[in-house]
Amino acid sequence: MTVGVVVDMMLGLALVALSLRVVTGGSLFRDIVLFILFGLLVALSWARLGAPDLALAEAAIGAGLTGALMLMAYRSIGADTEERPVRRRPGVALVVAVLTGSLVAVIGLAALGIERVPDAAGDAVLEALPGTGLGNAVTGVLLVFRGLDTMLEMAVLLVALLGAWTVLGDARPGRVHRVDRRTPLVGSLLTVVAPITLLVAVHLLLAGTDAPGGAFQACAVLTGCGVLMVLTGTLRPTAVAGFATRLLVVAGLAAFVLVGAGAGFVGHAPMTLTGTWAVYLIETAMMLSIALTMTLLFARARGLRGEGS
Amino acid sequence: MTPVAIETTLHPLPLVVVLVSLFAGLAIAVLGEHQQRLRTVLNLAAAVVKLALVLWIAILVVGGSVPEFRFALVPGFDLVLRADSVSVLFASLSAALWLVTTVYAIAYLHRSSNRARFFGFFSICVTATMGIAMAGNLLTFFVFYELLTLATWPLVVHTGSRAAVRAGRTYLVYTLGGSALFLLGLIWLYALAGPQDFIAGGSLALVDLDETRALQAIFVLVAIGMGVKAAIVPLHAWLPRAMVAPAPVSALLHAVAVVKAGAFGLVRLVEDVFGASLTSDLGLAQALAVAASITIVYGSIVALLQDDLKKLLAYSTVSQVSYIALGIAVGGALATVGGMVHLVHQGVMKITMFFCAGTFATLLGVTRIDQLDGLARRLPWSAGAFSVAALGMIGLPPLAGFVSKWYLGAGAVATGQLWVVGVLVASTLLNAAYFLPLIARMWLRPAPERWPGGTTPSRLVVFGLVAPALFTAFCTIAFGVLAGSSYSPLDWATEIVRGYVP
Amino acid sequence: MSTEVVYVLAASAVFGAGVYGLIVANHLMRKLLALNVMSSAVFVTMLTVAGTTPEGPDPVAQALVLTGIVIAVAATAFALALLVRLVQETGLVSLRAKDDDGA
Amino acid sequence: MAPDALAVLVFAPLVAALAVIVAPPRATTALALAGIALTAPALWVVTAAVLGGEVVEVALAGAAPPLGIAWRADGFSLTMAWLTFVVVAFVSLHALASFPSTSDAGRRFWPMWLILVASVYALFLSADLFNLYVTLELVTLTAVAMIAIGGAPAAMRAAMRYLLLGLMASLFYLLATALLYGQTGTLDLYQVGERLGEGALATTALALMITGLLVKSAIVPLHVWLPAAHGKAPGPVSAVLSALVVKVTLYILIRLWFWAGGALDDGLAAFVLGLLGAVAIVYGSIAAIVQTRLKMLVAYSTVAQLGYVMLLFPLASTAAFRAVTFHVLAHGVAKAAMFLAAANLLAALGSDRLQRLVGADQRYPVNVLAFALAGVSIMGLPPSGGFVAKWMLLEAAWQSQGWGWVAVISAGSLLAAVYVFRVVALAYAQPRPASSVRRPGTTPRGRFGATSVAALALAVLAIVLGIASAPVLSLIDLGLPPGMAP
Repeated sequence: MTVGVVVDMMLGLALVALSLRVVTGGSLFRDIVLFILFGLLVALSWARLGAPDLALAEAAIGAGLTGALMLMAYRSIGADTEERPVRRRPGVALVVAVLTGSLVAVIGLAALGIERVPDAAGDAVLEALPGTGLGNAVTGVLLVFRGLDTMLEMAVLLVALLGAWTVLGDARPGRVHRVDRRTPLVGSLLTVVAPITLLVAVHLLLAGTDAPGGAFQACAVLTGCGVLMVLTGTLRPTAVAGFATRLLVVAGLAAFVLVGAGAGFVGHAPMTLTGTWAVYLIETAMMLSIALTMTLLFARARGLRGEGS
Repeated sequence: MTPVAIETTLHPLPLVVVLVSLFAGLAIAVLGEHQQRLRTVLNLAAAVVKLALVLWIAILVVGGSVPEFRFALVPGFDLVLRADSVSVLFASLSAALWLVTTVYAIAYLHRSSNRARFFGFFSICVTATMGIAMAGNLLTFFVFYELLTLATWPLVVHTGSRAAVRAGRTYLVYTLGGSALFLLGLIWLYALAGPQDFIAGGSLALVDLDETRALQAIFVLVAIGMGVKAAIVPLHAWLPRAMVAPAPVSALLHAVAVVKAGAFGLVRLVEDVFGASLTSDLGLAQALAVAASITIVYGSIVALLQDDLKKLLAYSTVSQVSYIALGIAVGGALATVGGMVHLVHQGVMKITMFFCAGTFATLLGVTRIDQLDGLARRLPWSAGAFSVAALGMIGLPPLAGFVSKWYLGAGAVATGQLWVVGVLVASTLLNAAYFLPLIARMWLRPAPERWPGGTTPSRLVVFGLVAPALFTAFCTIAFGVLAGSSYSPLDWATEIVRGYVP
Repeated sequence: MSTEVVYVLAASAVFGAGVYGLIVANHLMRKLLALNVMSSAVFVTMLTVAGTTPEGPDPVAQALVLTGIVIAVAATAFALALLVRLVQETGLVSLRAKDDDGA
Repeated sequence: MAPDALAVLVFAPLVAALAVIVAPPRATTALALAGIALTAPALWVVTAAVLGGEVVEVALAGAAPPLGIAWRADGFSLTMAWLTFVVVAFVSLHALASFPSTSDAGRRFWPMWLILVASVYALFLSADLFNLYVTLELVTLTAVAMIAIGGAPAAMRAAMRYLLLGLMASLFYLLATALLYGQTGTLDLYQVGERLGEGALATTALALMITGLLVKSAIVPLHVWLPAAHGKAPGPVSAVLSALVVKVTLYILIRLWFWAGGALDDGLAAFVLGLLGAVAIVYGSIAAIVQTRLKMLVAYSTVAQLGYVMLLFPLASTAAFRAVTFHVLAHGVAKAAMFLAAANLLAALGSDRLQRLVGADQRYPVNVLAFALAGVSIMGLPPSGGFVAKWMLLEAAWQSQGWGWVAVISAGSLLAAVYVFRVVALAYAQPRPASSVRRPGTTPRGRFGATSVAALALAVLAIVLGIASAPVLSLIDLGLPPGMAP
């Protein structure tokens, strides 16, 4: 048993302990924080499993963004809604849970023991990747081979936003609890952080074509920046989605549709990316769309406007 | 005799004759409540056109051809509309009586609400009846049989009163329950013998099946489905309750459509699916004869106990319709002719009585038997028509009812089933026991000072109420007196039975 | 015992915990936490059982997980928006509240 | 040409959705209708090709499975696609009036509506397990958001319950997808079927997946979310939820079982699924009978009608497949009509309490007629699509000597008659003069507007399906599962 495996086992135990705590614990606020911690540990697991792309995404989106959304919602519904943590006969649920868990364990382990079939999709991807002009196999899958999934995923994001706008009703945009910007540290932090995040985002985007990174991570960084600006009041929620906002939130999906459907018109199979320009177009549009969508979802707003404007 | 598949000719006429009233019904529904004049024109025009088309078909059939229209409803199963001589018998009865009933209904409902809905469903009801008449196999029969249920329900609940809605519920419980069994029997039959069209002498006689139990079960299932509408005891309970419906609906239910459709279905089942000899071999004919006899006697006895006129007529129907089933169950040429011809004879007699009962209620508010005293002085024509029909029901020669009973009795004697004669005699005595007092009250008792109620509508409306009854009463006499001439109902029935019984 | 085995076992337990939480939790937000815990477990399982290529974990599985993570956060964001509105309207943070048949 | 037409099915509504979001509200109607209408010729082209004996297929981005995803249309998926088009077209007609594009609700409704349409088409064309997951999430999220569109607390509570159970179900499905990918190295459903083989692993993975799908299809006892969700949603949304959204998961289930479910080829699992269906038929019908609200009654009727689909698994014959596919079609059209009619009556009467329906026929005859005609199909009475489906299903059950199934099917339609006629009888009943219900004549008669036309047209179609079943069945025959011959 190597040191690595010992680390894995500790990590695994921590994951299990944290997850149990998160779903049954007594204080919702603390458990949301623990959930964020859980997400960060999952990110570590990704790294241990040799998937740094996923580690980045998990840390930024799975843990960071989800956690931030949870905390925002927690704040909105008020701390006075403290709960009875469990209800009904937990015994039955426990049986269901143990059964499901063991089932997953048994078949998971069985699946691990299986010889990889020679022509698994993953191997086919590695074989076909040089033909795409992309250096990163994961990006290749996301944008080329399974571009349809990614396009529909953009649609899911869009629907989440439209749905959130729907349930927002005619109410005023979410009241964002703002950090006082006059606090010296926050102000200077923002002035430094904002440009840097933008640079990092662009770098990640470009790097994504052949190295870890890519649109998702870039947008996570951008979203972080947006969240910060909403929190500090640099961006204020508005009740109406302006033309620019609407255009930007559909940009990612629109770029995909344009390229994907357009390929059909020039004699390729639908969803074919006909050049590197298409990759950059889609990735940029996706990055902007995801970042704006996430920021809007975070602020529970239909639009954003700059401070003072 | 081995039945042989008949030569048919592809012809759209059977479909057209079915669709005429469907389109009329839809048009009436679309026109809405207030287009009264147009609705009346449409109603009458459709009825006349339909009658003309049926006559045309009759001429084709007399000429020896069998027009047929078919298309695949479900893979392997065709919807077949075919006009053979049995179809023509039933179709001409309902087409003729529909015209008469339409005239009556227009007059009867001249002040009612929801007339667009009423006449819409009224027309669809006749569509279904035509479909039943023209059905060339059991599946087609089933389709229109169900359509008939659906189209008559709104007529039963027409007034929307609590009693009407309750009667409607009873009606559905019986008919839908029966048709569920019918459907199972149908599926079973087709699983056993494959899809079959009606053939005189029995389509099942063409396939060699050694499945006595299964065939008996199928017969019982399908016969229950038919028996519900034919009001065979103990499946009859819906019929008296449905009396809350307006008089034209009762007339339609009892004489033209529902009850008759059930009886007609039994004819098809016995003669064209199982065949008389197979039905008899399976022991089913005897069972059916017993059930019909019980119904005949039971219906008459209960009718005797009624003090409401329409209830009495309802139980009388329960009794009289089973003559048809009795005739085909007894078998042999004479009895079968008696049953078939009663299909028509009972129709014209019973519809006369319902027309008159409706007229009594509308004009004088008379609904109970004890209110009939001296009615003939006030409404001589209607009372006369009623009396003719009642005497016909009793079987007084030379009226139509006598012809039916004579053939039934002679058939029973010819096949050696003398107990059936006993049933007929008992029934006739009972018929006399409950009808003669009515006639006596109307003609012999003095009129009361005041009638229970009623309205005094325009002369045209009164004419619309009285004339149809006079016409059908005339038919009652004519079908009896002229029974021996060509193309009389009796002649036609004899012709049909020649195909069934050599 | 290899790294993969450890993570499969851990993920199974976490999935079970998620199912348990989803069933027994009262607070809607805790149900959402449970769902997110479950989805993390699914993603870990997905990558581990997919095996590895010479160039690291199966790239298809990685891509699926990436897609899945974004879908999960989108669904969570929408669910939270719905939750906040529901709490604002009814003042209740659980679904057990009596009738769904009210006007 | 036909492969490109597949792309039109997904892209036309999707582009329309994007355009509706960006363009000003006055353009919404035209854009939405164009997006939906364009799918009709595309469907026509694909259908012509399929009837000509082709299987229309396109490997997206030129990457065939297992490398990428393919869109594929056979008779089965096309039948579902046609159902989608018909229901969506008429429900859109209703929505033009009930969600006018310039209203607040309309601005929220139309983009999601179009995305829902695109995702349902995408789902029916796809046979990639993960892609199906994504489309399922898309369908669920749009459905949930549209349930909540009215903003009533009861609707939002129903939406929340649906969302939570839907997400849980998706995770079961996704977990199974992960395991199947680990085992077979492919996500293509057909290839999974070839490579999976038998064994405990395959069985449990498929069982997980089926559980997830059953939750989303609201098969008893996993139906708890459906009645409120379908009963409280706005009319057009209820219609499409019952007609389409619960069917998409059943579609996946049938594909999975008959095209890739070799591992499940034992009688017990099939019997259990059939049993669930039988329980659903009886329980759902009885629950519908005791409802006091019209839309809840219709929703429970959906619970019951979905049960018939489950009978396919134990019967597993060509006849049963035809019957069930036709049932899905007939029920979809009829139930959409029923929900639209119910929604119209609710809007007109101000409440959908059944007692309020007394005398409704005099004021709203078109909607009562639409409800009744749709009811004829739901009860399985001739001449209607429901009858043809019931006939074929009874025949299939009889052939396999499944007397129990025969009894359930028969009982189901009698129970359906109870709840359908209960409604119609109330509508036909005469209000008592003393009651507070306004007398006919004092209120305007039911408008013969777009909402009523949409309901009636769908109801008439449900009847016509029973007479014109032959062409539909010949299309279904071109999508029979492997091993079944016409």
